[in-house]
Amino acid sequence: MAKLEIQESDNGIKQVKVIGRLDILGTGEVETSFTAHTAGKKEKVIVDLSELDFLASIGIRLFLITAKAQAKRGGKIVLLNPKPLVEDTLVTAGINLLIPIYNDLELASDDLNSAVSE
Amino acid sequence: MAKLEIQESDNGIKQVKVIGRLDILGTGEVETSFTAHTAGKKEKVIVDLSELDFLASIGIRLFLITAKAQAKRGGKIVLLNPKPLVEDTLVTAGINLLIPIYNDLELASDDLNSAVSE
Amino acid sequence: MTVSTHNTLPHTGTTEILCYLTLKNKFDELNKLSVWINNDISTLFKISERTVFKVDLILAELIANIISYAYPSQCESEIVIKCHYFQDNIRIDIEDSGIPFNPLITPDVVLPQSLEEADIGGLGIHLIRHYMDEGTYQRKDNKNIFSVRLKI
Amino acid sequence: MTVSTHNTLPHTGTTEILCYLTLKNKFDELNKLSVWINNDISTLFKISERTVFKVDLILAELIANIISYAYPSQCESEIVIKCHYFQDNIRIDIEDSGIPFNPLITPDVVLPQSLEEADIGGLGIHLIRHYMDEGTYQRKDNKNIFSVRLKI
Ligand SMILES: Nc1ncnc2c1ncn2[C@@H]1O[C@H](COP(=O)(O)OP(=O)(O)O)[C@@H](O)[C@H]1O
Ligand SMILES: Nc1ncnc2c1ncn2[C@@H]1O[C@H](COP(=O)(O)OP(=O)(O)O)[C@@H](O)[C@H]1O
Repeated sequence: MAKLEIQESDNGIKQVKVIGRLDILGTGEVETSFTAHTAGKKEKVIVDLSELDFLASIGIRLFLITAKAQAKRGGKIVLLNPKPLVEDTLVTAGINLLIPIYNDLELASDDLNSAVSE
Repeated sequence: MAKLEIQESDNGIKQVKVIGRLDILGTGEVETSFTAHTAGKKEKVIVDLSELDFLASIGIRLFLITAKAQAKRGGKIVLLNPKPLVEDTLVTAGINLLIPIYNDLELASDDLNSAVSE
Repeated sequence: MTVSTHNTLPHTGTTEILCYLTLKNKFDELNKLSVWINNDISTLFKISERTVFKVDLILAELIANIISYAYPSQCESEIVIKCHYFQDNIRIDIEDSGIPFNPLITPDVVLPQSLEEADIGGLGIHLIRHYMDEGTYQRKDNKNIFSVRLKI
Repeated sequence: MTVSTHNTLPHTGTTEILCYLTLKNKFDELNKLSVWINNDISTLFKISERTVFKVDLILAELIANIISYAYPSQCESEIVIKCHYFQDNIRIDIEDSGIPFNPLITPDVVLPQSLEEADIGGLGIHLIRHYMDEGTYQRKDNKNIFSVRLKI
Protein backbone atom coordinates (compact mmCIF):
# COMPACT_ATOMS: atom_id res chain seq x y z
CA MET A 1 0.00 0.00 0.00
CA ALA A 2 3.00 2.31 0.40
CA LYS A 3 6.61 2.39 -0.74
CA LEU A 4 9.62 4.69 -0.67
CA GLU A 5 12.03 5.94 -3.32
CA ILE A 6 15.26 7.32 -1.89
CA GLN A 7 17.51 9.63 -3.88
CA GLU A 8 20.70 11.19 -2.56
CA SER A 9 22.08 14.08 -4.56
CA ASP A 10 25.59 15.62 -4.40
CA ASN A 11 24.23 18.83 -2.86
CA GLY A 12 23.85 16.90 0.38
CA ILE A 13 20.08 16.79 0.26
CA LYS A 14 18.28 13.47 0.61
CA GLN A 15 14.96 13.12 -1.24
CA VAL A 16 12.49 10.55 -0.01
CA LYS A 17 9.43 10.03 -2.14
CA VAL A 18 6.50 8.37 -0.36
CA ILE A 19 4.18 6.58 -2.79
CA GLY A 20 0.73 5.22 -2.03
CA ARG A 21 -1.25 5.39 1.20
CA LEU A 22 0.00 6.32 4.65
CA ASP A 23 -2.80 4.67 6.56
CA ILE A 24 -2.04 2.16 9.30
CA LEU A 25 -1.04 -0.60 6.89
CA GLY A 26 0.98 1.59 4.51
CA THR A 27 2.76 3.31 7.37
CA GLY A 28 3.57 -0.07 8.88
CA GLU A 29 5.19 -1.08 5.61
CA VAL A 30 7.53 1.88 5.30
CA GLU A 31 8.12 3.25 8.80
CA THR A 32 11.28 1.30 9.66
CA SER A 33 12.91 2.18 6.38
CA PHE A 34 11.67 5.78 6.52
CA THR A 35 13.07 6.51 9.97
CA ALA A 36 16.30 4.67 9.18
CA HIS A 37 16.83 6.92 6.15
CA THR A 38 15.67 10.17 7.68
CA ALA A 39 16.07 10.20 11.43
CA GLY A 40 19.31 8.32 12.15
CA LYS A 41 21.74 11.21 11.74
CA LYS A 42 21.79 14.94 11.04
CA GLU A 43 20.38 15.33 7.57
CA LYS A 44 18.73 17.66 5.07
CA VAL A 45 15.58 15.80 3.99
CA ILE A 46 12.96 16.57 1.36
CA VAL A 47 9.93 14.29 1.67
CA ASP A 48 8.33 14.24 -1.77
CA LEU A 49 4.57 13.76 -1.34
CA SER A 50 3.59 14.17 -4.99
CA GLU A 51 2.54 10.51 -5.22
CA LEU A 52 1.02 10.17 -1.78
CA ASP A 53 -2.71 9.46 -2.19
CA PHE A 54 -3.87 9.22 1.40
CA LEU A 55 -2.55 10.39 4.74
CA ALA A 56 -3.93 9.46 8.17
CA SER A 57 -2.71 10.52 11.60
CA ILE A 58 -0.36 7.56 11.81
CA GLY A 59 1.48 8.89 8.74
CA ILE A 60 1.61 12.40 10.16
CA ARG A 61 3.12 10.88 13.28
CA LEU A 62 5.89 9.39 11.14
CA PHE A 63 6.79 12.81 9.72
CA LEU A 64 6.75 14.31 13.23
CA ILE A 65 9.13 11.65 14.57
CA THR A 66 11.67 12.52 11.88
CA ALA A 67 11.14 16.26 12.28
CA LYS A 68 11.67 16.08 16.04
CA ALA A 69 14.76 13.92 15.61
CA GLN A 70 16.25 16.31 13.05
CA ALA A 71 15.41 19.33 15.20
CA LYS A 72 17.41 17.74 18.01
CA ARG A 73 20.34 16.86 15.72
CA GLY A 74 20.49 20.21 13.96
CA GLY A 75 19.16 18.79 10.71
CA LYS A 76 15.85 19.59 9.00
CA ILE A 77 13.02 18.01 7.08
CA VAL A 78 10.60 19.72 4.67
CA LEU A 79 7.61 18.40 2.72
CA LEU A 80 7.28 18.83 -1.03
CA ASN A 81 4.31 18.88 -3.39
CA PRO A 82 1.48 17.26 -1.42
CA LYS A 83 -1.74 16.67 -3.36
CA PRO A 84 -4.51 19.07 -2.28
CA LEU A 85 -6.37 16.55 -0.11
CA VAL A 86 -3.19 15.47 1.64
CA GLU A 87 -2.16 19.09 2.14
CA ASP A 88 -5.57 19.80 3.64
CA THR A 89 -5.02 17.04 6.18
CA LEU A 90 -1.54 18.35 7.04
CA VAL A 91 -2.92 21.84 7.57
CA THR A 92 -5.88 20.58 9.61
CA ALA A 93 -3.41 18.81 11.88
CA GLY A 94 -1.35 21.99 12.14
CA ILE A 95 1.71 20.30 10.67
CA ASN A 96 2.44 23.19 8.30
CA LEU A 97 3.37 25.22 11.40
CA LEU A 98 5.96 22.62 12.40
CA ILE A 99 7.29 21.27 9.13
CA PRO A 100 7.49 23.59 6.11
CA ILE A 101 5.52 22.55 3.04
CA TYR A 102 6.81 23.61 -0.39
CA ASN A 103 5.42 23.28 -3.88
CA ASP A 104 8.77 24.05 -5.46
CA LEU A 105 11.93 21.93 -5.24
CA GLU A 106 14.27 24.90 -5.39
CA LEU A 107 12.59 26.75 -2.53
CA ALA A 108 12.65 23.56 -0.48
CA SER A 109 16.38 23.10 -1.15
CA ASP A 110 17.14 26.75 -0.36
CA ASP A 111 15.38 26.44 2.99
CA LEU A 112 17.35 23.32 3.90
CA ASN A 113 20.69 24.77 2.75
CA SER A 114 20.27 27.98 4.69
CA ALA A 115 18.80 26.36 7.81
CA VAL A 116 21.29 23.52 8.20
CA SER A 117 24.98 24.26 8.77
CA GLU A 118 27.49 21.90 7.18
CA MET B 1 -38.87 6.99 -28.69
CA ALA B 2 -39.72 5.11 -31.89
CA LYS B 3 -39.60 5.75 -35.62
CA LEU B 4 -40.10 3.93 -38.90
CA GLU B 5 -38.05 3.58 -42.08
CA ILE B 6 -40.05 2.42 -45.07
CA GLN B 7 -38.40 0.87 -48.11
CA GLU B 8 -40.27 -0.43 -51.15
CA SER B 9 -38.30 -2.62 -53.50
CA ASP B 10 -39.18 -3.64 -57.08
CA ASN B 11 -39.73 -7.28 -56.00
CA GLY B 12 -43.02 -6.11 -54.50
CA ILE B 13 -41.88 -6.51 -50.91
CA LYS B 14 -42.25 -3.64 -48.49
CA GLN B 15 -39.67 -3.37 -45.70
CA VAL B 16 -40.59 -1.47 -42.57
CA LYS B 17 -37.82 -0.97 -40.07
CA VAL B 18 -38.97 -0.12 -36.54
CA ILE B 19 -36.33 1.77 -34.58
CA GLY B 20 -36.33 2.46 -30.83
CA ARG B 21 -38.84 1.37 -28.22
CA LEU B 22 -42.30 -0.06 -28.77
CA ASP B 23 -43.63 0.77 -25.32
CA ILE B 24 -46.85 2.76 -24.91
CA LEU B 25 -45.27 6.05 -25.95
CA GLY B 26 -43.19 4.71 -28.83
CA THR B 27 -46.11 2.70 -30.18
CA GLY B 28 -48.30 5.80 -29.96
CA GLU B 29 -45.80 7.66 -32.11
CA VAL B 30 -45.66 5.15 -34.97
CA GLU B 31 -48.92 3.20 -34.94
CA THR B 32 -50.91 5.36 -37.37
CA SER B 33 -48.10 5.40 -39.88
CA PHE B 34 -47.31 1.70 -39.33
CA THR B 35 -50.85 0.51 -39.98
CA ALA B 36 -51.26 2.90 -42.91
CA HIS B 37 -48.16 1.39 -44.55
CA THR B 38 -48.78 -2.24 -43.68
CA ALA B 39 -52.45 -2.94 -43.18
CA GLY B 40 -54.31 -0.81 -45.74
CA LYS B 41 -54.10 -3.19 -48.70
CA LYS B 42 -52.85 -6.66 -49.64
CA GLU B 43 -49.12 -6.53 -49.17
CA LYS B 44 -45.92 -8.52 -48.66
CA VAL B 45 -44.37 -6.94 -45.55
CA ILE B 46 -41.05 -7.52 -43.82
CA VAL B 47 -40.89 -5.79 -40.44
CA ASP B 48 -37.20 -5.29 -39.73
CA LEU B 49 -36.68 -5.43 -35.95
CA SER B 50 -32.87 -5.22 -35.94
CA GLU B 51 -32.96 -1.79 -34.32
CA LEU B 52 -35.87 -2.35 -31.99
CA ASP B 53 -34.58 -2.11 -28.40
CA PHE B 54 -37.72 -2.75 -26.40
CA LEU B 55 -41.05 -4.37 -27.06
CA ALA B 56 -44.09 -4.35 -24.76
CA SER B 57 -47.51 -5.91 -25.28
CA ILE B 58 -48.81 -2.75 -26.94
CA GLY B 59 -46.18 -3.17 -29.68
CA ILE B 60 -47.00 -6.83 -30.12
CA ARG B 61 -50.63 -5.81 -30.53
CA LEU B 62 -49.59 -3.53 -33.40
CA PHE B 63 -47.92 -6.43 -35.25
CA LEU B 64 -51.00 -8.60 -34.66
CA ILE B 65 -53.33 -5.96 -36.08
CA THR B 66 -51.33 -5.90 -39.32
CA ALA B 67 -50.97 -9.67 -39.42
CA LYS B 68 -54.71 -10.19 -39.00
CA ALA B 69 -55.47 -7.57 -41.63
CA GLN B 70 -53.08 -9.18 -44.14
CA ALA B 71 -54.41 -12.66 -43.39
CA LYS B 72 -57.86 -11.39 -44.31
CA ARG B 73 -56.62 -9.66 -47.48
CA GLY B 74 -54.44 -12.53 -48.68
CA GLY B 75 -51.20 -10.68 -47.91
CA LYS B 76 -48.57 -11.56 -45.32
CA ILE B 77 -46.25 -10.06 -42.79
CA VAL B 78 -43.05 -11.57 -41.37
CA LEU B 79 -40.62 -10.32 -38.73
CA LEU B 80 -36.88 -10.03 -39.40
CA ASN B 81 -33.82 -10.03 -37.13
CA PRO B 82 -35.20 -9.24 -33.68
CA LYS B 83 -32.59 -8.72 -30.94
CA PRO B 84 -32.47 -11.66 -28.50
CA LEU B 85 -34.44 -9.91 -25.74
CA VAL B 86 -37.14 -8.76 -28.16
CA GLU B 87 -37.30 -12.24 -29.69
CA ASP B 88 -37.70 -13.70 -26.21
CA THR B 89 -40.72 -11.46 -25.63
CA LEU B 90 -42.23 -12.42 -28.99
CA VAL B 91 -41.84 -16.11 -28.18
CA THR B 92 -43.17 -15.69 -24.64
CA ALA B 93 -46.27 -14.10 -26.14
CA GLY B 94 -46.58 -16.97 -28.63
CA ILE B 95 -46.26 -14.59 -31.58
CA ASN B 96 -43.75 -16.80 -33.38
CA LEU B 97 -46.62 -19.27 -33.91
CA LEU B 98 -48.69 -16.59 -35.65
CA ILE B 99 -46.13 -14.43 -37.44
CA PRO B 100 -42.96 -16.06 -38.78
CA ILE B 101 -39.68 -14.69 -37.43
CA TYR B 102 -36.59 -14.84 -39.66
CA ASN B 103 -32.96 -14.03 -39.13
CA ASP B 104 -32.24 -13.97 -42.85
CA LEU B 105 -33.63 -11.53 -45.40
CA GLU B 106 -33.64 -14.05 -48.23
CA LEU B 107 -35.62 -16.65 -46.28
CA ALA B 108 -38.09 -13.95 -45.26
CA SER B 109 -38.54 -12.86 -48.89
CA ASP B 110 -38.91 -16.45 -50.11
CA ASP B 111 -41.66 -17.07 -47.56
CA LEU B 112 -43.56 -13.96 -48.68
CA ASN B 113 -43.13 -14.67 -52.38
CA SER B 114 -44.36 -18.24 -52.14
CA ALA B 115 -47.19 -17.48 -49.70
CA VAL B 116 -48.67 -14.47 -51.45
CA SER B 117 -50.06 -14.79 -54.94
CA GLU B 118 -49.65 -11.82 -57.32
CA MET C 1 -9.03 -2.76 -8.77
CA THR C 2 -11.55 -2.31 -11.57
CA VAL C 3 -15.26 -2.69 -11.49
CA SER C 4 -16.95 -4.43 -14.37
CA THR C 5 -19.78 -2.53 -15.95
CA HIS C 6 -22.63 -4.96 -15.58
CA ASN C 7 -24.04 -7.86 -13.71
CA THR C 8 -21.82 -7.32 -10.68
CA LEU C 9 -21.79 -4.85 -7.93
CA PRO C 10 -18.53 -4.63 -6.09
CA HIS C 11 -18.91 -6.72 -2.98
CA THR C 12 -16.32 -6.28 -0.29
CA GLY C 13 -19.27 -5.64 1.98
CA THR C 14 -23.01 -6.01 1.59
CA THR C 15 -25.00 -3.55 -0.43
CA GLU C 16 -28.64 -2.59 -0.42
CA ILE C 17 -30.03 0.00 -2.80
CA LEU C 18 -33.46 1.57 -2.80
CA CYS C 19 -34.79 3.68 -5.64
CA TYR C 20 -38.17 5.38 -5.46
CA LEU C 21 -40.21 6.96 -8.21
CA THR C 22 -43.62 8.56 -7.94
CA LEU C 23 -45.72 8.93 -11.08
CA LYS C 24 -49.09 10.48 -11.80
CA ASN C 25 -51.63 8.20 -13.46
CA LYS C 26 -51.05 9.70 -16.91
CA PHE C 27 -49.57 8.08 -19.95
CA ASP C 28 -47.03 10.81 -20.58
CA GLU C 29 -45.43 9.92 -17.22
CA LEU C 30 -44.25 6.64 -18.77
CA ASN C 31 -41.32 8.47 -20.29
CA LYS C 32 -39.92 9.14 -16.81
CA LEU C 33 -40.38 5.49 -15.99
CA SER C 34 -38.19 4.21 -18.80
CA VAL C 35 -35.52 6.85 -18.20
CA TRP C 36 -35.51 5.89 -14.54
CA ILE C 37 -35.07 2.21 -15.32
CA ASN C 38 -32.59 2.49 -18.16
CA ASN C 39 -30.55 5.23 -16.54
CA ASP C 40 -30.79 5.27 -12.74
CA ILE C 41 -31.59 1.66 -11.95
CA SER C 42 -29.38 0.20 -14.62
CA THR C 43 -26.39 2.33 -13.57
CA LEU C 44 -26.84 1.87 -9.85
CA PHE C 45 -27.66 -1.80 -9.73
CA LYS C 46 -25.14 -2.70 -12.44
CA ILE C 47 -27.49 -5.37 -13.72
CA SER C 48 -27.30 -7.07 -17.11
CA GLU C 49 -29.14 -5.77 -20.15
CA ARG C 50 -31.45 -8.78 -19.83
CA THR C 51 -32.44 -7.91 -16.27
CA VAL C 52 -32.98 -4.26 -17.20
CA PHE C 53 -35.24 -5.43 -20.04
CA LYS C 54 -37.29 -7.58 -17.65
CA VAL C 55 -37.71 -4.76 -15.13
CA ASP C 56 -38.61 -2.43 -17.97
CA LEU C 57 -41.20 -4.82 -19.38
CA ILE C 58 -42.80 -5.72 -16.06
CA LEU C 59 -43.13 -2.08 -15.04
CA ALA C 60 -44.27 -0.90 -18.48
CA GLU C 61 -47.11 -3.46 -18.43
CA LEU C 62 -48.10 -2.92 -14.80
CA ILE C 63 -48.07 0.85 -14.86
CA ALA C 64 -49.87 1.00 -18.21
CA ASN C 65 -52.58 -1.22 -16.74
CA ILE C 66 -52.90 0.90 -13.62
CA ILE C 67 -53.21 4.05 -15.69
CA SER C 68 -55.70 2.38 -18.06
CA TYR C 69 -57.93 0.44 -15.70
CA ALA C 70 -57.45 1.33 -12.03
CA TYR C 71 -59.05 4.77 -11.84
CA PRO C 72 -62.30 6.38 -12.98
CA SER C 73 -61.48 8.78 -15.81
CA GLN C 74 -60.42 12.27 -14.71
CA CYS C 75 -59.32 10.95 -11.34
CA GLU C 76 -55.79 12.14 -10.59
CA SER C 77 -53.72 9.93 -8.37
CA GLU C 78 -50.19 8.78 -7.66
CA ILE C 79 -48.39 5.53 -8.30
CA VAL C 80 -45.37 4.82 -6.11
CA ILE C 81 -42.66 2.51 -7.41
CA LYS C 82 -39.87 1.20 -5.25
CA CYS C 83 -36.95 -0.81 -6.59
CA HIS C 84 -34.90 -2.59 -4.01
CA TYR C 85 -31.58 -4.26 -4.72
CA PHE C 86 -30.28 -6.75 -2.16
CA GLN C 87 -28.08 -9.82 -2.49
CA ASP C 88 -28.77 -11.10 -6.00
CA ASN C 89 -32.41 -10.06 -5.94
CA ILE C 90 -34.38 -7.11 -7.13
CA ARG C 91 -37.70 -6.48 -5.48
CA ILE C 92 -40.08 -4.08 -7.15
CA ASP C 93 -43.04 -2.75 -5.16
CA ILE C 94 -45.83 -0.93 -6.96
CA GLU C 95 -48.43 0.88 -4.91
CA ASP C 96 -51.59 2.47 -6.28
CA SER C 97 -54.89 3.52 -4.78
CA GLY C 98 -57.03 2.34 -7.66
CA ILE C 99 -59.74 -0.32 -7.60
CA PRO C 100 -58.71 -3.61 -5.99
CA PHE C 101 -56.93 -5.75 -8.58
CA ASN C 102 -54.70 -8.76 -8.06
CA PRO C 103 -52.75 -9.59 -11.24
CA LEU C 104 -51.71 -12.94 -9.78
CA ILE C 105 -55.16 -14.51 -9.83
CA THR C 106 -56.51 -13.59 -13.24
CA PRO C 107 -56.78 -16.74 -15.38
CA ASP C 108 -53.79 -17.11 -17.66
CA VAL C 109 -54.46 -16.04 -21.22
CA VAL C 110 -54.81 -18.85 -23.75
CA LEU C 111 -52.20 -18.11 -26.40
CA PRO C 112 -53.96 -18.18 -29.79
CA GLN C 113 -53.06 -20.91 -32.27
CA SER C 114 -54.01 -18.99 -35.40
CA LEU C 115 -54.19 -15.41 -36.57
CA GLU C 116 -57.90 -15.67 -37.10
CA GLU C 117 -58.71 -16.51 -33.49
CA ALA C 118 -55.96 -14.25 -32.08
CA ASP C 119 -57.25 -11.72 -29.62
CA ILE C 120 -55.69 -8.28 -29.81
CA GLY C 121 -54.69 -7.95 -26.14
CA GLY C 122 -54.51 -9.75 -22.85
CA LEU C 123 -50.76 -10.33 -23.12
CA GLY C 124 -49.57 -7.85 -20.46
CA ILE C 125 -50.25 -9.95 -17.38
CA HIS C 126 -49.00 -13.05 -19.14
CA LEU C 127 -45.64 -11.34 -19.81
CA ILE C 128 -45.42 -10.01 -16.23
CA ARG C 129 -46.01 -13.43 -14.74
CA HIS C 130 -43.54 -15.02 -17.13
CA TYR C 131 -40.68 -12.64 -16.41
CA MET C 132 -40.98 -12.34 -12.63
CA ASP C 133 -39.51 -14.97 -10.32
CA GLU C 134 -42.05 -14.36 -7.58
CA GLY C 135 -45.01 -12.08 -7.02
CA THR C 136 -47.12 -11.11 -4.01
CA TYR C 137 -50.25 -9.03 -3.84
CA GLN C 138 -51.72 -7.19 -0.85
CA ARG C 139 -54.67 -4.86 -0.44
CA LYS C 140 -53.92 -2.53 2.49
CA ASP C 141 -55.28 0.89 3.51
CA ASN C 142 -57.31 1.05 0.29
CA LYS C 143 -54.15 0.45 -1.73
CA ASN C 144 -52.95 -2.24 -4.09
CA ILE C 145 -49.43 -3.26 -3.22
CA PHE C 146 -47.97 -5.59 -5.79
CA SER C 147 -44.42 -6.87 -5.24
CA VAL C 148 -42.30 -8.64 -7.78
CA ARG C 149 -39.01 -10.37 -7.12
CA LEU C 150 -36.42 -10.98 -9.82
CA LYS C 151 -33.25 -13.01 -9.42
CA ILE C 152 -30.24 -11.39 -11.02
CA MET D 1 -28.40 10.21 -21.59
CA THR D 2 -25.01 9.98 -19.95
CA VAL D 3 -24.15 9.80 -16.28
CA SER D 4 -21.24 11.81 -15.00
CA THR D 5 -18.68 9.84 -13.03
CA HIS D 6 -18.66 11.73 -9.77
CA ASN D 7 -20.56 13.95 -7.42
CA THR D 8 -23.90 13.19 -8.99
CA LEU D 9 -26.17 10.25 -8.91
CA PRO D 10 -28.77 10.16 -11.63
CA HIS D 11 -31.95 11.45 -10.11
CA THR D 12 -35.15 10.87 -12.01
CA GLY D 13 -36.41 9.38 -8.77
CA THR D 14 -35.07 9.28 -5.23
CA THR D 15 -32.22 7.00 -4.30
CA GLU D 16 -31.08 5.53 -1.04
CA ILE D 17 -28.05 3.29 -0.78
CA LEU D 18 -26.89 1.24 2.16
CA CYS D 19 -23.52 -0.47 2.33
CA TYR D 20 -22.53 -2.69 5.23
CA LEU D 21 -19.14 -4.02 6.19
CA THR D 22 -18.25 -6.16 9.18
CA LEU D 23 -14.64 -6.25 10.34
CA LYS D 24 -12.83 -8.16 13.05
CA ASN D 25 -10.90 -6.03 15.53
CA LYS D 26 -7.56 -6.75 13.85
CA PHE D 27 -5.29 -4.36 12.04
CA ASP D 28 -4.99 -6.48 8.92
CA GLU D 29 -8.74 -6.01 8.38
CA LEU D 30 -8.05 -2.35 7.54
CA ASN D 31 -7.13 -3.36 4.03
CA LYS D 32 -10.73 -4.47 3.40
CA LEU D 33 -11.90 -1.15 4.76
CA SER D 34 -10.00 0.98 2.29
CA VAL D 35 -10.90 -1.28 -0.64
CA TRP D 36 -14.53 -1.04 0.41
CA ILE D 37 -14.43 2.74 0.56
CA ASN D 38 -12.36 3.40 -2.54
CA ASN D 39 -14.06 0.76 -4.64
CA ASP D 40 -17.61 -0.05 -3.50
CA ILE D 41 -18.66 3.18 -1.82
CA SER D 42 -16.91 5.46 -4.27
CA THR D 43 -18.42 3.66 -7.29
CA LEU D 44 -21.91 3.32 -5.88
CA PHE D 45 -22.33 6.73 -4.32
CA LYS D 46 -20.56 8.52 -7.19
CA ILE D 47 -19.09 10.98 -4.73
CA SER D 48 -16.16 13.30 -5.40
CA GLU D 49 -12.58 12.33 -4.64
CA ARG D 50 -12.66 14.82 -1.76
CA THR D 51 -15.66 13.15 -0.14
CA VAL D 52 -14.13 9.70 -0.59
CA PHE D 53 -10.97 11.01 1.11
CA LYS D 54 -13.00 12.32 4.05
CA VAL D 55 -14.88 9.05 4.50
CA ASP D 56 -11.60 7.18 4.20
CA LEU D 57 -9.90 9.37 6.81
CA ILE D 58 -12.76 9.35 9.30
CA LEU D 59 -13.12 5.58 9.12
CA ALA D 60 -9.38 4.90 9.15
CA GLU D 61 -9.02 6.92 12.37
CA LEU D 62 -12.13 5.57 14.08
CA ILE D 63 -11.56 1.91 13.28
CA ALA D 64 -7.86 2.11 14.17
CA ASN D 65 -8.84 3.58 17.54
CA ILE D 66 -11.43 0.89 18.15
CA ILE D 67 -8.93 -1.85 17.32
CA SER D 68 -6.25 -0.16 19.46
CA TYR D 69 -8.17 0.93 22.53
CA ALA D 70 -11.67 -0.54 22.77
CA TYR D 71 -10.95 -4.16 23.63
CA PRO D 72 -8.78 -6.03 26.11
CA SER D 73 -5.96 -7.70 24.20
CA GLN D 74 -6.78 -11.13 22.75
CA CYS D 75 -10.48 -10.31 22.77
CA GLU D 76 -11.97 -11.05 19.37
CA SER D 77 -14.93 -8.98 18.38
CA GLU D 78 -16.70 -7.45 15.44
CA ILE D 79 -17.05 -3.90 14.22
CA VAL D 80 -20.04 -3.15 12.02
CA ILE D 81 -19.86 -0.23 9.61
CA LYS D 82 -22.87 1.06 7.73
CA CYS D 83 -22.67 3.73 5.05
CA HIS D 84 -25.94 5.28 4.07
CA TYR D 85 -26.44 7.56 1.08
CA PHE D 86 -29.58 9.66 0.95
CA GLN D 87 -30.31 13.04 -0.61
CA ASP D 88 -26.95 14.85 -0.54
CA ASN D 89 -25.86 13.27 2.71
CA ILE D 90 -23.75 10.34 3.73
CA ARG D 91 -24.31 8.89 7.14
CA ILE D 92 -21.74 6.51 8.53
CA ASP D 93 -22.64 4.38 11.56
CA ILE D 94 -19.92 2.52 13.42
CA GLU D 95 -20.92 -0.03 15.99
CA ASP D 96 -18.54 -1.81 18.36
CA SER D 97 -18.93 -3.63 21.65
CA GLY D 98 -15.76 -2.28 23.23
CA ILE D 99 -15.49 -0.13 26.36
CA PRO D 100 -17.76 2.92 26.40
CA PHE D 101 -16.07 5.75 24.53
CA ASN D 102 -17.58 8.92 23.12
CA PRO D 103 -15.20 10.62 20.67
CA LEU D 104 -17.34 13.77 20.71
CA ILE D 105 -16.60 14.76 24.30
CA THR D 106 -12.86 14.28 24.59
CA PRO D 107 -11.20 17.70 24.96
CA ASP D 108 -9.87 18.97 21.66
CA VAL D 109 -6.17 18.47 21.21
CA VAL D 110 -4.06 21.63 21.51
CA LEU D 111 -2.13 21.79 18.27
CA PRO D 112 1.55 22.22 19.14
CA GLN D 113 3.31 25.47 18.24
CA SER D 114 6.82 24.06 18.04
CA LEU D 115 8.47 20.77 17.19
CA GLU D 116 9.96 20.52 20.67
CA GLU D 117 6.59 20.52 22.41
CA ALA D 118 4.84 18.52 19.70
CA ASP D 119 3.20 15.38 20.99
CA ILE D 120 3.44 12.36 18.76
CA GLY D 121 -0.26 11.51 18.66
CA GLY D 122 -3.69 12.67 19.63
CA LEU D 123 -4.52 13.88 16.11
CA GLY D 124 -7.03 11.19 15.12
CA ILE D 125 -10.08 12.52 16.91
CA HIS D 126 -9.17 16.07 15.92
CA LEU D 127 -9.20 15.06 12.24
CA ILE D 128 -12.48 13.12 12.61
CA ARG D 129 -14.22 16.08 14.21
CA HIS D 130 -12.85 18.47 11.61
CA TYR D 131 -13.95 16.46 8.59
CA MET D 132 -17.44 15.40 9.72
CA ASP D 133 -20.42 17.75 9.41
CA GLU D 134 -22.25 16.25 12.36
CA GLY D 135 -21.66 13.46 14.84
CA THR D 136 -23.81 11.63 17.38
CA TYR D 137 -22.84 9.08 19.98
CA GLN D 138 -25.05 6.52 21.73
CA ARG D 139 -24.31 3.73 24.16
CA LYS D 140 -26.95 1.03 23.66
CA ASP D 141 -27.09 -2.68 24.51
CA ASN D 142 -23.46 -2.55 25.65
CA LYS D 143 -22.47 -1.10 22.30
CA ASN D 144 -20.91 2.12 21.13
CA ILE D 145 -22.84 3.52 18.19
CA PHE D 146 -21.11 6.47 16.66
CA SER D 147 -22.77 8.17 13.67
CA VAL D 148 -21.18 10.69 11.40
CA ARG D 149 -22.94 12.78 8.78
CA LEU D 150 -21.18 14.28 5.80
CA LYS D 151 -22.73 16.65 3.30
CA ILE D 152 -21.79 15.86 -0.27
N1 LIG E 1 -54.63 -2.35 -12.39
C1 LIG E 1 -55.75 -2.90 -12.91
N2 LIG E 1 -56.95 -2.59 -12.40
C2 LIG E 1 -58.06 -3.14 -12.88
N3 LIG E 1 -58.09 -4.04 -13.91
C3 LIG E 1 -56.92 -4.39 -14.46
C4 LIG E 1 -55.71 -3.85 -14.00
N4 LIG E 1 -54.71 -4.42 -14.72
C5 LIG E 1 -55.27 -5.25 -15.60
N5 LIG E 1 -56.62 -5.25 -15.47
C6 LIG E 1 -57.59 -6.09 -16.23
O1 LIG E 1 -56.88 -7.24 -16.68
C7 LIG E 1 -57.03 -7.36 -18.11
C8 LIG E 1 -55.78 -8.00 -18.74
O2 LIG E 1 -54.69 -7.10 -18.69
P1 LIG E 1 -53.47 -7.32 -19.65
O3 LIG E 1 -53.04 -8.74 -19.55
O4 LIG E 1 -52.43 -6.32 -19.31
O5 LIG E 1 -53.99 -7.10 -21.11
P2 LIG E 1 -54.70 -5.86 -21.78
O6 LIG E 1 -54.35 -4.64 -21.02
O7 LIG E 1 -54.17 -5.88 -23.15
O8 LIG E 1 -56.18 -6.19 -21.73
C9 LIG E 1 -57.29 -5.95 -18.58
O9 LIG E 1 -57.99 -5.94 -19.81
C10 LIG E 1 -58.11 -5.38 -17.45
O10 LIG E 1 -59.46 -5.73 -17.58
N1 LIG F 1 -12.59 3.56 20.74
C1 LIG F 1 -11.86 4.02 21.80
N2 LIG F 1 -11.99 3.41 23.00
C2 LIG F 1 -11.29 3.87 24.07
N3 LIG F 1 -10.45 4.93 24.02
C3 LIG F 1 -10.27 5.56 22.85
C4 LIG F 1 -10.97 5.14 21.68
N4 LIG F 1 -10.63 5.97 20.68
C5 LIG F 1 -9.76 6.86 21.18
N5 LIG F 1 -9.53 6.63 22.48
C6 LIG F 1 -8.66 7.42 23.38
O1 LIG F 1 -8.56 8.72 22.85
C7 LIG F 1 -7.20 9.09 22.66
C8 LIG F 1 -7.03 10.01 21.47
O2 LIG F 1 -7.24 9.33 20.27
P1 LIG F 1 -6.69 9.92 18.90
O3 LIG F 1 -7.08 11.34 18.83
O4 LIG F 1 -7.12 9.04 17.80
O5 LIG F 1 -5.10 9.88 19.02
P2 LIG F 1 -4.09 8.69 19.31
O6 LIG F 1 -4.76 7.41 18.89
O7 LIG F 1 -2.94 9.03 18.46
O8 LIG F 1 -3.81 8.76 20.76
C9 LIG F 1 -6.47 7.77 22.52
O9 LIG F 1 -5.11 7.89 22.89
C10 LIG F 1 -7.26 6.87 23.45
O10 LIG F 1 -6.82 7.04 24.77
